[in-house]
Amino acid sequence: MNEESKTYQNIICTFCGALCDDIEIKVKNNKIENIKNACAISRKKYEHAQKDRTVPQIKGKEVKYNKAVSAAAEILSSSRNPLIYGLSSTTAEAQKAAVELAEKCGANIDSTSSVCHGPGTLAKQLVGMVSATLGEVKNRSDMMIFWGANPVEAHPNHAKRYSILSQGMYRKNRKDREIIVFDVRKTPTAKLADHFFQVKPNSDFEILMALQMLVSGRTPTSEDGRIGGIELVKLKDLAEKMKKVKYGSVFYGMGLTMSRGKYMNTWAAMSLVRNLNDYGRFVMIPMRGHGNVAGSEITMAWQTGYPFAVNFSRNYPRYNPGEFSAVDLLARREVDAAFIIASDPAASLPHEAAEYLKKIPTIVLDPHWNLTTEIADVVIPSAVKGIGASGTVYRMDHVPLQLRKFLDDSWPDDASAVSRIGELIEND
Amino acid sequence: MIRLKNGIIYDPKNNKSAVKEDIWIKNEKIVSKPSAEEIESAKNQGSYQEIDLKEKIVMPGGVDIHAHIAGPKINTGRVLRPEDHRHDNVPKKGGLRSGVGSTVPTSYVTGYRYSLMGYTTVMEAAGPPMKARHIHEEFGGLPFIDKGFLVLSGNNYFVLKFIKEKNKKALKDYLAWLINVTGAFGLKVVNPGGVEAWKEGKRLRGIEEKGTHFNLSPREILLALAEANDELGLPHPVHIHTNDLGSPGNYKTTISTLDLLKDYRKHITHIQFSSYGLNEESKIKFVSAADQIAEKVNNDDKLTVDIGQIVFGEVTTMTADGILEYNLHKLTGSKWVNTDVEMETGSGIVPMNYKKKNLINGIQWAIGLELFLKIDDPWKVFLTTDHPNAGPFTAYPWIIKLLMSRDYRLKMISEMHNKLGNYTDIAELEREYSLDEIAVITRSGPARALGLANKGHIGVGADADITVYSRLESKDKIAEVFAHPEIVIKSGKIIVEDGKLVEKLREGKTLVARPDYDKNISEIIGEDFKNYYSISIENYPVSDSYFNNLEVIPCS
Amino acid sequence: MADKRSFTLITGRTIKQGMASVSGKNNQNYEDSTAYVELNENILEEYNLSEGKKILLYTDSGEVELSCKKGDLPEEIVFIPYGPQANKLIGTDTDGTGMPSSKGKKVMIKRKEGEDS
Amino acid sequence: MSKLKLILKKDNPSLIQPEGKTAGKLPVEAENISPDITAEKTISEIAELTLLAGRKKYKLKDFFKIEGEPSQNIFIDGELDNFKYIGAGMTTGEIFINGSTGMHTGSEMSGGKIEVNGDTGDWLGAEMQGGYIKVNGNTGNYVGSAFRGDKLGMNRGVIYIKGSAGSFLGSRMRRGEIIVSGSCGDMAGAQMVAGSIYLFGKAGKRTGAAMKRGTIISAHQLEMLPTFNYNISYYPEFLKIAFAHLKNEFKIDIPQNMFSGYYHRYTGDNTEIGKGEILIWKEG
Repeated sequence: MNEESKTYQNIICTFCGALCDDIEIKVKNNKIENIKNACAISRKKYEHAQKDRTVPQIKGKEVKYNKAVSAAAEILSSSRNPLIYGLSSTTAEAQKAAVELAEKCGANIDSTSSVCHGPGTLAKQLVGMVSATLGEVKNRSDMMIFWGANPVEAHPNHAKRYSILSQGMYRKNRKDREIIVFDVRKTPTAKLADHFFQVKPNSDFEILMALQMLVSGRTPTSEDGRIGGIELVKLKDLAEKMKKVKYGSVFYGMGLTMSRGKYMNTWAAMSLVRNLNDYGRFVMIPMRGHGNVAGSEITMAWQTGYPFAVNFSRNYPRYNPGEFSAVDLLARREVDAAFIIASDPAASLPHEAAEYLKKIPTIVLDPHWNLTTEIADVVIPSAVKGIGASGTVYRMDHVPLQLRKFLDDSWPDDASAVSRIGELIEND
Repeated sequence: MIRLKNGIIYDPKNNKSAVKEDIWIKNEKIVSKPSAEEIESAKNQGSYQEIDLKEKIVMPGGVDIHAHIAGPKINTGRVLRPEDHRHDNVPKKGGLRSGVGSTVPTSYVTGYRYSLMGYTTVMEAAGPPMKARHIHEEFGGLPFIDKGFLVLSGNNYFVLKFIKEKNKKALKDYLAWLINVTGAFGLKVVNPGGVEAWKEGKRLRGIEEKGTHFNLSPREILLALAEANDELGLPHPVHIHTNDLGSPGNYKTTISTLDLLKDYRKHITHIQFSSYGLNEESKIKFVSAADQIAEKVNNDDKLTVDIGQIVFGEVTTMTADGILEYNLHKLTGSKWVNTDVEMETGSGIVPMNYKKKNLINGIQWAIGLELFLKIDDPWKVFLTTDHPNAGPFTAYPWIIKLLMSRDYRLKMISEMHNKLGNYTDIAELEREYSLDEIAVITRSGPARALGLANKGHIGVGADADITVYSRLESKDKIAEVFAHPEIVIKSGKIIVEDGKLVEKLREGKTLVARPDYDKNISEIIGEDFKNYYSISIENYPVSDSYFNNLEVIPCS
Repeated sequence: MADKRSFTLITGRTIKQGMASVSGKNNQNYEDSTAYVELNENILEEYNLSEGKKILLYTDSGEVELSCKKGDLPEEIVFIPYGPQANKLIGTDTDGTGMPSSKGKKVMIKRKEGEDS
Repeated sequence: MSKLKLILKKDNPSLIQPEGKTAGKLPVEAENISPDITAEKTISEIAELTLLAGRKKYKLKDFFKIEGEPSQNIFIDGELDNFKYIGAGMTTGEIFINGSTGMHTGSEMSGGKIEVNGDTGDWLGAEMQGGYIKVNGNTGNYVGSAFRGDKLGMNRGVIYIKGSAGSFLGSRMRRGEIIVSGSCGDMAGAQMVAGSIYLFGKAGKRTGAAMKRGTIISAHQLEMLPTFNYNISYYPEFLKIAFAHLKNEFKIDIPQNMFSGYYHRYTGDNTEIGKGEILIWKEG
């Protein structure tokens, strides 16, 4: 068999929340031959896509696919308090099936959002958020602030496609924009900035609150003329500048959500950005990490009313991060089975939380081996999203895109695996 | 095959008022009485069902011409308001999925509650084209009802560009392309020009001011869109949320808009919010201009309106009119979401609480009712709450009661601000809606305005969407009767029986229009699309894989 | 007592960690790109460490041994790429928010016995 | 006085035992353990009350040995750290727990008294409307807070914690008093609208963040946010009345030195209306 090669244009890379949709892929004999426009991470992702693939497995032994799926159904139906976790690297269709499954087995369902930008969502529930799609920022934004975000390493094409270096309608290039970075260390992104403000660790909240006061023309209290490690006069200058720009933007990252203060840091940033709309326009966008983590919140919300950390033990959805979120459920050892969908908690959750997965029956649905498949009782393989499987994904700014498959895969996709498990579980 | 017998039929479109007649249903349609052989054979196959309606009220299924039920805005509203859901939980039951309710219910619960209220068709009022895929995703989980969405086009870059260039052909082709690729049903225009101005940090007042990048006035945008809409022969006229919506004195803008568009078909939505007078002398500066607006409506045969009736209690305001939500946020101090959508539109969300004792809220409430009562022809005015803006759709039965009972209106007024009478003549209005008129404003009228020939009536050939209400024993029972129909049939299937949902999910249809256009348009917009959108044009259209059950409503 | 001095632990993304994480988690690359700690040059000197030498890091939640790298960091910050090693130092307390303290946690470092510079 | 006694069984259905060994404990939702409910029922009806462990329904008797008689006065013995909603929504009566409890203890209660002779989980007395909660051990986060998205937290009532408390103590509280003898976490009184918080131990960072009104009294120096102003040092006379009230009516231990000395008064949060006050005790 030797087919002609075929080139696919405008393929969507699912690695990060920027969902670049301009990847060009040349395929021959069901193999990727050439990749264009991809960033360094994306390139590795495509190169690795068909390698290192999982096979159906129960307790370390390879089994038939259907057997692994039935084993998963058995574990979940006999569980009295299961956890379904992950979701951010799969399609909206699979997320939808996962919510239905969670409802069916009275489970807790949480996405990696709870340890990512979930705190931003909690903040939004307190204050709301002034936001925009990425193209709006590209076209209009004359001041871009990256706060605790390092897209050069986490979203490598973000600068070129949407922000610092992009070519927009009213802002044509780098010179038309002032770039500001707030971070605790001089990241590669900070090196691209016009101004870098080095934040004393765990002081983002104080700085943001002080900026709120400065914007309203009042002076915050400071004994040494500094706030959070930054000279007050510099913050004052910045506040004045922020009031003068036409369309400012803040891209915020884990520097806000993971540090001390958690969602209140984001709350303070959202409050500041809100207030800046009394002068010019100002928006903010979370730098979502996983390809469809935004979709996990969207899909959960239209089905359950809530974005993550949802519990179905009473047959209807209830919401409470801290109570029904993965880290807390695992750390408190409250769940008796886990179904991990397209995620690797053994690598990404606090060690002690991930360790508990070893004590309870754990199912992993993933196309690739990872650290969690190592400890899983049941492994279910699946087709690779955006390559061997289609589906819907949502960008960090909630723009939905449809993945188109361009390779044949040996396994069904996530959505069909999750639905199949659901079908096997008797409604009780 | 179903035979509904002994029902008392209210079917205004077919001039049936309280007529006792059989209704025959076959598959998804209403049919004329089948032949004896056909009936016999259905009986033999066990597919014959006869329901004795015992002189209960029969109407076509309800049609909501304007509500926010699916897509990015309502969903962000859901995320924004966990407090809205916490006390309104809907457990899973049989084949019915669980969810939560209140002002921003989940998709399943939205489907359940419309169905339980006897509504079978709902139009999502405003979708940003770029996020249309999200709307269709939710439509897939919005059970029972038929639905479609109106695509936002009043602040769209290409719309403004082609109007500026006076390129009517490109404008028409672009709009038709937009409707096709987003799977939309019609065109929605929200604060034309004003949303783009908001993004540019400017404010426009009235319909004459120019000021945005394209230097166009709302007048030019409105006129071009109304004309294009008519020329495309879209089933539904251009659906307009006026400029200056919500501001005191805006009735003048509304009247200028109506004068401007006198030769075109148009639907002005939630017109209550566009019927405000300004009285500089008064402390609250705010008076009813319902008289002026009603007069306009009464004299314009190409116009329909829906009201957007205020309901007291919690609401979640949401609109593509970004600056309006900013203003509401400044007014209330409530949490505020704004999302600017590149090249296309803006949007905002602010939770609010309309209070019975608040004088301004009271006047807003009265303006809505004044309009209902002062617009003579019920075929021109439709029941909406602009859900969830002025109130949740679940309040419709109580609004029906207000329309049908002056006593109930007076009772409400007695519980409101004591100065209300200085600002509105609502207490003096004696008109009470009849059941026929209610049938018009809740189903037949909106169906006709939407261009849905098979909906809003129970004549032969209509979709078998039927609602059966208990007999109206007294006026006190109006709300209860309309809130809890006994039987609801959707596409020929019983979905509500004894006032309860059958415990099996069914998916309704997605209604779309598919106007023709010159395929060259995607090349004409190609260069700007590539430069200024953040996604490629190839990834823009919503593919057919999102439509499980599609009905194309023909253009004329 | 230099050993009692505390630092602020920042865990985060690096491009190498990103590239390795999509190239197979059981790959040596993934381990290499997640099992080190970056420190300010002066701190390396103060602790008599050179790049590649192992040090012990510990928090109230756990400890881990990692090799050192010089980083463009303030003296008070130590940086470890996201991954299973960093997560040994991150506790499970989320202050009731669902989010652990993955950035900004207090961490101590200790030169490994017998490790020469 | 009659008493209903519930003694937790060592072996109960909440244990997670995948291979015979206990790995964890399922959360048990026990809002039915409330004086409003138990007072109206017979002992055999009480035994049949539903408790939810994970998603499975069990009966109260599956977990507890039941002694005494139906009463508004409930005594519970055992480590109930995985039991949620004990006394939630209660309007009257008394619960004494000799042991620890889980989340939502006494949340939304409007009357009566809960005493926990041990620790509690998060959301203790969240959105409570009245009544008295005393915790002899430590408690979690969000004491007396508003639930997610809600505007207002506790609105009347008193919460007294003899040990320490977590973060977000009294966040968005509207009215009432919270007293913590031990330390507390970050964001105490965050976004509070009114009410009083007494911190006799050390507090974490950002006390009073975004508070609108209300009073926070601290026995120790606080790291003040830049959005607060220092006004004055004085002895606020109203404190003596407040302390006396807490001491006499609720038997709350007030550190003796706080009756004298003086207080630094700060106002804020200046990003809000700035009408909140923080009083920090200083040695006289």
